[in-house]
Amino acid sequence: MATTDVAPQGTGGQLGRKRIVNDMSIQVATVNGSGSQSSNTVLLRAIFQMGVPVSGKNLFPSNIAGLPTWYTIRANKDGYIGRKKEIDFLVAMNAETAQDDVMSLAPGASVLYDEPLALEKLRHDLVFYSVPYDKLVATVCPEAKLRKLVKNMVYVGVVAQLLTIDMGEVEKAIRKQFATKVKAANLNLAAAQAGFDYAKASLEKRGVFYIERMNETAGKIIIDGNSAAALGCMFAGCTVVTWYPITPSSSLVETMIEYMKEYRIGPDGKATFAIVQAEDELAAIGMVIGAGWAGARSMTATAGPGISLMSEFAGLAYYAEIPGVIWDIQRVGPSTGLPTRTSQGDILATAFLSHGDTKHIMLIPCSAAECFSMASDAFNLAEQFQTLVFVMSDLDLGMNNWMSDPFEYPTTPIKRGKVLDKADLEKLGGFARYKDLDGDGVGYRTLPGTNHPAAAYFTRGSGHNDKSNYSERPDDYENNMERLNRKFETVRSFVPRPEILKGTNAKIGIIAYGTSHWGIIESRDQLRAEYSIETDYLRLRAYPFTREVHEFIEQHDRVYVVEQNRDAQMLSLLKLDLKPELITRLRSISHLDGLPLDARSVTDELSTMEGK
Amino acid sequence: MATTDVAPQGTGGQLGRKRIVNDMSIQVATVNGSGSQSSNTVLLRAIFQMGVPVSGKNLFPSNIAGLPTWYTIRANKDGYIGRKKEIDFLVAMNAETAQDDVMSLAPGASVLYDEPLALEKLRHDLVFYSVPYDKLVATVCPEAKLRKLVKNMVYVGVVAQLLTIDMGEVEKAIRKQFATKVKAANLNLAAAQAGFDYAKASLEKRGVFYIERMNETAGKIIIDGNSAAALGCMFAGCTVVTWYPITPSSSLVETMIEYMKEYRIGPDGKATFAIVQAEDELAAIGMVIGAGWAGARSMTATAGPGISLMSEFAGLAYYAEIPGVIWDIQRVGPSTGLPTRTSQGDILATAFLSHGDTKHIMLIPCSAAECFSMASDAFNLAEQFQTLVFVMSDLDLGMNNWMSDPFEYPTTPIKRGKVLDKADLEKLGGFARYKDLDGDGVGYRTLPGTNHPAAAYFTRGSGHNDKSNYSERPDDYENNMERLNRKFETVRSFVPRPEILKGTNAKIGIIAYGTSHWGIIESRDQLRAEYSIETDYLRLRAYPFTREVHEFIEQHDRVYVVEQNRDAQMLSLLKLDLKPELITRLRSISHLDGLPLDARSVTDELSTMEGK
Amino acid sequence: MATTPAEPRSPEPKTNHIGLTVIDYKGGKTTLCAGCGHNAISERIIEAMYDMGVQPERVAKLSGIGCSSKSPAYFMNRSHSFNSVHGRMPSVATGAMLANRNLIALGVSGDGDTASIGIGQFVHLMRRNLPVIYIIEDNGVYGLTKGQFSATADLGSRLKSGVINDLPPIDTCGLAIELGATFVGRSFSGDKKQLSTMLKAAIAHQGTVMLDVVSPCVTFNDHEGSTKSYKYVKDHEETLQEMSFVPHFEEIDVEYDAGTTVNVTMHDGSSLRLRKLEEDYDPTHRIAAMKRLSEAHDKGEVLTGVFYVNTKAPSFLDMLNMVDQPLATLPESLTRPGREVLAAAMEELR
Amino acid sequence: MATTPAEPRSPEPKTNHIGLTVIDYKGGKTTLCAGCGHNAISERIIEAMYDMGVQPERVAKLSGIGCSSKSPAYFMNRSHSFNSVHGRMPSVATGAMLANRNLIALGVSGDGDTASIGIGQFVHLMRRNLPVIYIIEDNGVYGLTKGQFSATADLGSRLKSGVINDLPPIDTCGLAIELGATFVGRSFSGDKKQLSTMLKAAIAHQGTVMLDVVSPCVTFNDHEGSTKSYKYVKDHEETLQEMSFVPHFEEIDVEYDAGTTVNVTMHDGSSLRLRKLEEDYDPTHRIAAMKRLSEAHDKGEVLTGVFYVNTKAPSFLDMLNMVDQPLATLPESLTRPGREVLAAAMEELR
Ligand SMILES: Cc1ncc(C[n+]2csc(CCOP(=O)(O)OP(=O)(O)O)c2C)c(N)n1
Ligand SMILES: Cc1ncc(C[n+]2csc(CCOP(=O)(O)OP(=O)(O)O)c2C)c(N)n1
Ligand code: SF4
Ligand code: SF4
Ligand SMILES: [Mg+2]
Ligand SMILES: [Mg+2]
Repeated sequence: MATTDVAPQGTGGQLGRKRIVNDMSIQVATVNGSGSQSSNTVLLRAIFQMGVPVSGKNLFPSNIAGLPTWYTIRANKDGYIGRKKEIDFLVAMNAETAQDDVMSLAPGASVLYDEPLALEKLRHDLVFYSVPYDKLVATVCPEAKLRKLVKNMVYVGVVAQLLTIDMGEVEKAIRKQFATKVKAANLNLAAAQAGFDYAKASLEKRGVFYIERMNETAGKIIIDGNSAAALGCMFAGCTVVTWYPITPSSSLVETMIEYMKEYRIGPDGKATFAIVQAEDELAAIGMVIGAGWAGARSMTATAGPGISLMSEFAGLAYYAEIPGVIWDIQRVGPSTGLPTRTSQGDILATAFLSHGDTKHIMLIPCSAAECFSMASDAFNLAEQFQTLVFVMSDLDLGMNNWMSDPFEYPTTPIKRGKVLDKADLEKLGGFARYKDLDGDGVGYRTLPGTNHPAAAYFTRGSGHNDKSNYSERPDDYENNMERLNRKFETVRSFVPRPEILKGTNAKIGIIAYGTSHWGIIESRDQLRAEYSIETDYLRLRAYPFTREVHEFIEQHDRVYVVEQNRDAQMLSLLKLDLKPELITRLRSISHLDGLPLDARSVTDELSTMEGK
Repeated sequence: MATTDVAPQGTGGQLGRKRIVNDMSIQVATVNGSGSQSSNTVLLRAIFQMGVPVSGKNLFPSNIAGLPTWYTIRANKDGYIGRKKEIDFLVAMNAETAQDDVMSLAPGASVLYDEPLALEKLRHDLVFYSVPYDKLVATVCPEAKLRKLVKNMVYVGVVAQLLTIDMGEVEKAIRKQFATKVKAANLNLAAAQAGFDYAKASLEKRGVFYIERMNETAGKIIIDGNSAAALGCMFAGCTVVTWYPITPSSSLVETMIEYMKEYRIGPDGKATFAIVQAEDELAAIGMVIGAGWAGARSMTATAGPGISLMSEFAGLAYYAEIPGVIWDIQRVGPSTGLPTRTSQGDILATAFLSHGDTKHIMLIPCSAAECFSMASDAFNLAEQFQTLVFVMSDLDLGMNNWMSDPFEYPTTPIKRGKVLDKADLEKLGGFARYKDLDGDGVGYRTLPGTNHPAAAYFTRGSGHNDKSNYSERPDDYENNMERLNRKFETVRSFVPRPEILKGTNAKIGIIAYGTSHWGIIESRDQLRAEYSIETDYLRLRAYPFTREVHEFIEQHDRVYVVEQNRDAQMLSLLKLDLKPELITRLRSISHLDGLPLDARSVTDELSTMEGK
Repeated sequence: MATTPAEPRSPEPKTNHIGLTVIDYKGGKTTLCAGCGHNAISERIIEAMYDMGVQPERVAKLSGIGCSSKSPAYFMNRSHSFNSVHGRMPSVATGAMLANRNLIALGVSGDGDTASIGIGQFVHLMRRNLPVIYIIEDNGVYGLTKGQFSATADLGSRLKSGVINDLPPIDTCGLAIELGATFVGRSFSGDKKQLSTMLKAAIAHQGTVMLDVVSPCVTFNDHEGSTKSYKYVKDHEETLQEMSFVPHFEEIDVEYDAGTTVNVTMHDGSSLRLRKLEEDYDPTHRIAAMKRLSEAHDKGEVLTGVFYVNTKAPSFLDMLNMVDQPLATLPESLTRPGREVLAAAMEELR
Repeated sequence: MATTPAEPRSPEPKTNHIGLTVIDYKGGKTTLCAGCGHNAISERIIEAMYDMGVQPERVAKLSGIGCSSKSPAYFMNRSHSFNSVHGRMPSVATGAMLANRNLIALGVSGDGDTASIGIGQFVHLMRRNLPVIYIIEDNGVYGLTKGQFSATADLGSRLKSGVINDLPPIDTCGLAIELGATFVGRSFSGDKKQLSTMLKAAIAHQGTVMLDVVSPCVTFNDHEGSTKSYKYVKDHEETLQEMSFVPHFEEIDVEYDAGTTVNVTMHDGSSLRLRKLEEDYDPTHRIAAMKRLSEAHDKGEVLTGVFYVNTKAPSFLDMLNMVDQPLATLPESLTRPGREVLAAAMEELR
């Protein structure tokens, strides 16, 4: 893409009067519980429907109502949908934060505010638009108690007019939003129209930002990662779901309940699944393990505190070799931390979760599409390798709105792994649960209820031999542990391979994972454009690491590992895995403030570290 | 010491008729619950009283009665009291295992067995002695139902005679063992005497093993690490102990209860402590944290499964900065694993215990004396740095009998750390809980109940600023996390320094920790004597690592990190801490069978890796 | 589980109504102490399962950690078994039943495993009325860790060491009833007839069965001063009913006097006959049951019998309205919706 | 906690008997929803602490996680507070009281924090009768995670989404009494007089006080179909007693009729007066209390009042026989035995 398109971003406003088209971030500052969510979604969709790539990120407080919330819509013609550091267009609806919000803007930005706030006095290097919301609402909404709700829709109309968003698209978005609720739809539409008309009549466009039709979103969908994961798990043939509510994972299961009720009812009108709200995370994983042992495809979803509580059971699953899938929608820790902020801080704790020598498989989606596809990978790997698989998503991916290509129907059939049924046992006569017959470290199991006298075996978290009989023999213990190690080595060649994006003969590599991806792809272009730094990029998709990861590092002089935690957790895992000679090539860039990673921060830090 | 003294060991028996003095391991094979413990102790003490260095290790099953148990006494003039791989003298009391026990002996070993077992037919390269226990017992013990108990004391007499152990010392040991129970003492003495007399009269000494008086144990004590830790905690001024029973940690608290009841009753006849058996480990650490927050010196003791259950609370203590001491008496994991076998398998899980970016201090004792002294270190560090301190002992250290110099009375006064009282607050007017006034990352705290209107602050595991007010601000979060990092850096220069033993201009270094120490010191002499490999040795005593650790590695071409787990857990922590260039020097030797580390295994593996 | 031969055995051994001999219900050799109450309970389980003609392969044995929790290794080797982690058997059992509703879940726990570390999961299991037979092998101490008091130890009970318990015991039966379990009773490892009868009824029941079986620890809690010793229980036992059980597959039936005997018809058609030893004690009356249990406490009785039974309440599985076939073995055709479903979902999101 | 000025304030403000004004008991600005029951409870706590003349510095506020557990930030800024982790406040409170027995521990929890994840620690806290005032701000849902059912939700209660709760509720009062708590009652965030009176009595009590306070969640559980809504409680409330409280420091005393009123003399000499609204309900009778609670269930009443009070039972601190001075601040001379003690110990081991 032309570098000139990219360059302006960092310094948005300074350009003065140059038109900036389909490249902006719009921030709506409001209070949570004020029902601004629907107007934000309408605005997002309207832009999306105009063919312009978008993303919507909600920055909300850890309480239920009355505190400041910021919703940021990014529209970008080049498809950069990660977080943008600078705000170009502020919709100031929250008196409490209006001042700070305005003061933190870069020169040249636009501000739309509620007349009484009188913000225009604050600065002279911004473009201000004021709107008498209450007056406008009063006209369109006779019922006083409804006004608070529709008030927010007014700014959608104003913004549409100022940014030249087609009102037809706004109407379409409103009708979709309120679906069957026609009365509500009409009321909101009227509110938006009132805003639009007011802006047309009384506001003089002075800002530089414009939305114009393009064709980059045709056929695409808008979805949050948790909903994508829910769909993915449904199509992965998940049968047992247990959970204990925790932000930001709750919506994964709550959405799944909706989908399963709709699409997973058997012929006899009965459920082909069980979803149980457990009393806590210890019970949630206990049920997952009990169900996995008995042959269900079982899962739970949680966040950091839940991961910690699952530690003891995770060790049991590793050692007794029981399948299960655990979604960790990461939020900021330690402890309760910042429950409504995003992070990649559970990587290290999860890799080695539980006492003793334990290791766990992790899959790391970066997009809604991967939340969907990795759900199938996770269940297949869990059953093939008879162990837990952790899917490490995060709040940014799980709870924010992402544009995505429609998901592809799973290409491979469900893989149940090495399970012996009655017929097999009749052939074999018997079996040894933990015997490594195939040299891959994976034994054969039977399911409880298998109607054959030789089907039963005894599962335990204490020492056992390959017949799963109790054993304290040093050699039995050691052999078993070494086999578990072999199994984990086998896993390397079955987990999703990394995605690699090449620059033009770059000496520098970047390794990142999960949602950092969106900041990285944008930053790579910035680095090229602004510092002519060429980079190759490897996006990790799983732990243990595959061959490609080692090769990538071998091929580069310096490799920057970018992640969203303090302690360079993934870089630590790399250190443990790499040939010592290669470790010297690693550099850490870590992002720690709980906000989604933005390209600018990476560009600044990397270029500095490169001495530019 | 003269190398000739050392050489024979590996090949014990082969020496044929050469006398072997004060250098042997005696193994008593019996069943648990058969009360052989007292006779084993008597035998141990008798040798100890003859001035010969000894250790006693109990290899017991994870059940209560009826399964095979092996007690091994090692006597060694050079002070090697780690486990010796070969058994020189077997006392076969358990019919069930007698065959295997005999077959696994090296040629030249001696076997003492109960006549009916008729073991002498099994092999021709061993020295056999048979004893008609039941006959002998019947004569000395008219009461039939007591015979089972005293039967074991008979072999003590036989062994004494065969190994030329002074019966006077046996008597002294018996009197000490039965203390006030004079009748029992006399009965047991008679049994021992009967064994002694029988051996004298009817057994011809053919073995090569002798115990002779020397003067290496004068003033020394015999104690298990858990009892030493209990004493240490009492003298460390511990006031609150919570626990949930788990092998091998239970005896630490149970012994502590005894000591505290005896020595920690205040003038008014009331306890200066509280010891509470909690309902589980989550409650145990919760109480420790509540008590630490309110100003007590609080602790708990547990093992791997407990550590896993404490994960969530550990993150709270790290982030809210609350002192507490946790003893992890490590046993073999993962999961329930082998509860009665020893391991160093919780290192990695503990270092990063809990989700999010967390790190914890670990102290690692190698001896009873260090269990005692590190107790004070642990409480001082916990309060100085307002965080948890984990003391990583293990089953071998905690539950076995160790010879030790008497403990030294604590030299430094109790350090309570940065606590502001009423008077301070009157001067200061107020304070900010998490403000880094001193640049060491450590803030000042107040205790609940401090009678000053400015004393109170709000403790939380959620985001907070330096006044401990709730905050979701990115900068507050980031600053706080960076300060916590600074604090952890400060800790480096306050934890116990490593012990370093130099060879003569050695190029090779060995790093080990905890009970591996005893195998290492012996192995270094073997390496010198048998392979003329000179080694320097650094014994880690704490995490985070101190300057000396990095220097030691810088000073050596190759550094062997020896540990008792599968995944080279301490080596992993070193990798994360070291300059990348240095990592290439590290080699791993890990010992994984649940038995205490023996010198021979290290010598064999290291010499092979050195290409000898 | 090689110890049980599958081939036919010596000429016509005694068999039950599904043609299995008692050997088909045996387990491995016990490693518990000789005389441990837990061993007796294992025997009763074998007996009851044999008499009821339960297909061993349908049974899932579940346990936590403790001497008691080890015992599933000592009976029914032809049944799958899961010795999980300490205090968490209820959640594992729940998961197993979700995966395969046709299993007969037999949970074995200890008083420490249940009343101390496990009380949280216990409470929620009872609340759900999940079909499971939950047996507490109750000795008032942590046997496997050498005899510390558990949360069922009675006030004033004394350890060998002389330590006295000064906390009130948790009455697991009282709790179970209060929380919603539908078959609750207490028995004694030494009472063969009562215990086997209760176990048979338990097998016939659908819903949560909670049996607190006092099971003395001969090594750590069978001495003078213990309230869980063989002697103490014998001296203080109060039995609510004299019980007999008539399985559904037995034609012959004995008369009973409706005035003195409560007849409970179980889900499978078997009947449990409870001849009242206490006037007007009605085991279908929740509140009365709890009242009687509290009184037993105040009187220091070891009250045994079937305290409460409710054959009407819906079980957790009923509430979930799952397909009849076990979820574990549903074919892909039922667990993975078709392409049209994905297409529809995608369309909604455009 | 800068929000509360320490300097003297405007001329003679109203003060309590230790000379503090109500402002000395105030907290930070609430971030809970307007109308949330929890805010009303915070007000009552401030009131009761002020009226009882409790020194704020003696109070330790403890909580778990939830909207309810946040509320300690909104009252009594002059008291230390610990907002710990989800469901584990009981153990933290226990530790704090072990460290400093002179503290007045005020635990604030929610129904999810207590009855779901926290039920295990709850059970054991009640059993120990630790001196602590344990308040459940009970709205039947997980407010902070947006309104899923908790374990106190009633059978048949309906969420806005239409989901019906099909599991029986856990009656935390019934449990508390069964387990050994010595002051147990239920109130309603909307009932100012009853709640403050109970709180004052709670402050005067030594031992575990368990108060289940129904506290509607206006955002997620205050609609038609909820059994924890303001309307539902008002319609279904049954009050056991009309209560009044006479603190020990108040000379004047009002007459009462011993026939219709139970007078409970609290540890500190205050008296709690319970005028019976139900004939012969005796709040000192454990079994009767539990019986009445079970009946309330069956009848679908929201029963409020003081269900059980026992001023005789020893508290956990009594059992531990600790020195009177807080362990937290004992001097080294008392916590580190002398050299002669070490010498003696070493001698024993030679
Ligand atoms: C998490 C955890 N904590 C502690 C232990 C140690 N432990 C093993 S068994 C047991 C108690 C067993 O008591 P109970 O359930 O009554 O069984 P019993 O041995 O008396 O039959 C304990 C505390 C453990 N295995 N896991
Ligand atoms: C270990 C853990 N699991 C889950 C959560 C998420 N969570 C926060 S509050 C809450 C429930 C709160 O419900 P309740 O105690 O009733 O308080 P309320 O908000 O209703 O007042 C949950 C599940 C958490 N913080 N920690
Ligand atoms: S210790 Fe007690 S409970 Fe354990 S096996 Fe022995 S007798 Fe049974
Ligand atoms: S969500 Fe409910 S419980 Fe939470 S603050 Fe709002 S009203 Fe109160
Ligand atoms: Mg027990
Ligand atoms: Mg609630």
